Amino acid sequence: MWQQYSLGLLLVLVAGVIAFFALVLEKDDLHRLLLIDLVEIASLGIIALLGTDLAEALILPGLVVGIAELLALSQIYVMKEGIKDCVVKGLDIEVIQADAPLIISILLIIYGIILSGFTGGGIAGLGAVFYIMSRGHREKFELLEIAAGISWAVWILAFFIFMSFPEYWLTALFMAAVGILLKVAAKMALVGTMWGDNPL
Amino acid sequence: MNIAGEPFLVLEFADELVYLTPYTTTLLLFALAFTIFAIISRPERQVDIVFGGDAFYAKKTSLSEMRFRRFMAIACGLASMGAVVTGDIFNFTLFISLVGICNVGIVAAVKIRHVQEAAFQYGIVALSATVPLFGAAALTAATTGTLSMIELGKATTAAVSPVIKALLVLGVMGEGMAPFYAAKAEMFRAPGAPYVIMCSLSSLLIFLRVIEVVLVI
Amino acid sequence: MIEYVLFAVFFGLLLLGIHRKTIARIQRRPGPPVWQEILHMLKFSFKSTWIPATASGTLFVGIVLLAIGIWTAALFVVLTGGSLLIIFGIYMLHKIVEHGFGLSSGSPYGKFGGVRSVISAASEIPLFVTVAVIALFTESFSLADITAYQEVHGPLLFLVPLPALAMYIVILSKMPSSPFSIVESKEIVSGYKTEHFGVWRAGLEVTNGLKTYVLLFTFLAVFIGSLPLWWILIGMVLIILSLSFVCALCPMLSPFDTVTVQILITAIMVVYAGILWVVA
Amino acid sequence: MMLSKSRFGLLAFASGFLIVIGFFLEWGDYLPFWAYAALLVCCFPVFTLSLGLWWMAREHEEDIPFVGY
Repeated sequence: MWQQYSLGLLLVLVAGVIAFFALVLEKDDLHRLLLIDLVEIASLGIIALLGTDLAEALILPGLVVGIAELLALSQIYVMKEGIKDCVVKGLDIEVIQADAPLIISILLIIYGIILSGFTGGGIAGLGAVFYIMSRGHREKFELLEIAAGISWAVWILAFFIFMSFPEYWLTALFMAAVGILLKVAAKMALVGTMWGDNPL
Repeated sequence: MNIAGEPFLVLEFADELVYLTPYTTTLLLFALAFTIFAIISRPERQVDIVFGGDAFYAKKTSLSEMRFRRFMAIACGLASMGAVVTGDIFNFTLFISLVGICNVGIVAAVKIRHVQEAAFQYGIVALSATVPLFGAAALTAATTGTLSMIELGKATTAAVSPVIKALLVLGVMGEGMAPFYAAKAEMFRAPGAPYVIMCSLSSLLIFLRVIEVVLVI
Repeated sequence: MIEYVLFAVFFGLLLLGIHRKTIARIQRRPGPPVWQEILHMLKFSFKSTWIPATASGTLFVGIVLLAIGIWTAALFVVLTGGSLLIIFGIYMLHKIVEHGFGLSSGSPYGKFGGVRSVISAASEIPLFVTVAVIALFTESFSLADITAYQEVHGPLLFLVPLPALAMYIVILSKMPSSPFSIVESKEIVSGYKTEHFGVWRAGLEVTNGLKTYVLLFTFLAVFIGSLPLWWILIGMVLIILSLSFVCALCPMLSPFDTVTVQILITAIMVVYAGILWVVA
Repeated sequence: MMLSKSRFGLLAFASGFLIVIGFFLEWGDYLPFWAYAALLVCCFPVFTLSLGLWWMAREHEEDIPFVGY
């Protein structure tokens, strides 16, 4: 077990060193922004190597923080290069003009619901994002935000039930699972589609 | 060894742990004071002199920019308060990377080219610093089996190796620890006082805190 | 205790006055009387006062309150033999105070002072190494334990002279007209305090008095041990006199050189601490 | 922007009063030392500033910062 861990650690560190090396060599800001993602993955890898429940609990916030930083940086990049006026439309690829995105999205969302919880939310959200990206929809952000907010509240409430009334754990479990599923799905759908709607 | 005084309040909220020693309380109050300043203060208007003449002009911060930056400054204050009082290594690293994002956010809305350039470069460093930062937390958990600073401070748990401590310090340095940021000095030249000060304040606070953490664990 | 705070303010200002007088005498000027800084404080407090139109009002005022507050707190920590780490923290936070003073007014000179205070942040690291080395010897960060240790083993000044030197330089960098005082040098008018006039400046003077007193007191407590009050006051005057000689005889360094010298000192201190740690 | 002089006078009086009360309470062992210290840290700065402002706050237009000789 211990040896496996050390081997994995070695691999992750090598990956990290390669990513850092690339970062040092690269001079273009956009490419550095893309390379940063590789670096980020190495840090998640180190956490994942723990291989316990704790690791899962730690990866999620780590991932969220990483994504947030990446989004903030890309926003700054856009501002700094002055390319804010580009309107984001759907992807211009022939295949996804047909029904394929719909089917794939539905499959992903169903799979996400079956998985439930944070991972399920991520997958379902990915399905939604894929659909929105390929169709270039203008969806109602306020509604999505409200849904995300309410499901987050449900999730928190479930935690309080866990702590205060442990005998209702099953209800709380369902509340938490559904809440986090909806929240992550809604949030994932928001990511990348809120682009440039209202300038700062 | 008595590091920063005896903790006089330990708040255990499931596995979240908050503890207050005289040292962390001092830092917390300071962060709190500046967060309140950021909430209630209007931004300063930076005066610039027109070169070669007697004229001068005051840069104004527009309302929407002010709202955004105030929000970011408050978030930064909250994140540094969290980093200062938490008793859990992983939460500590999370709060510190939050501080890193918020620092970028505080100056992100300023439409001055060199400030944005500095913020971007700083952000790249901050993002790559998450590797040693989270790495240190994960390695601590892997080698000792706990993340609680109080547990780690006891003699019963396995000692945290100096390499891990060095990784932790390296990570915090990258996220903007006090004396090691060339890019940040450039960021401070952005107008809007109570907000840019949060950048500098948060980096000093996390510096002071990481010293304590490294000594305790 | 309030009487002690007031005493510290006035004695600290007196020390600064002695500092000015000594510098003047070394440079063959008559110089102001030694109580000039106290008069300064009183004079500023009855000057007409307002807040500049471009300033960020709350911060402009709040930072003065905060500055006096943290150094009052530091005085309490020193007197009750609290943790050296808290003193160190407050000393670091003084950097934010300088920064806040400079940035809150909107004045370009204040801004330069604030930015310079940020780039010279390296000056604080020797202090931390000092604290770390002392903790290696005494196995505690509390001032009470450190003085108790010195009762048994003799003054730390003779045991670890290099950290004492480092802390001396740290105090030096906070003295007016020292080689390192780039934050308030005259080419940027008065640096971070340019726009704090009248009562605000009087508050700043109170802070300066308290700060000088606390820093010198800490130096004596950490490196000499517990002394009766009279000896402490005499010791402070002696340290101030030696600081004045350095300030009078050294030119002010440029910001770049200041940072370089401070980083050099830091590097030497880190190496020294490393050697001590390996040996111990 | 700023408060009036009489308000500052009131503030100075209030904080000074608290300091004096705290002094006597601590002297008579009614107040623990740390509470007195906290009181002093809060009130001493307010007292110092408001005393000066009560004396000399200016009650009309603000001015712009110093921009050069």
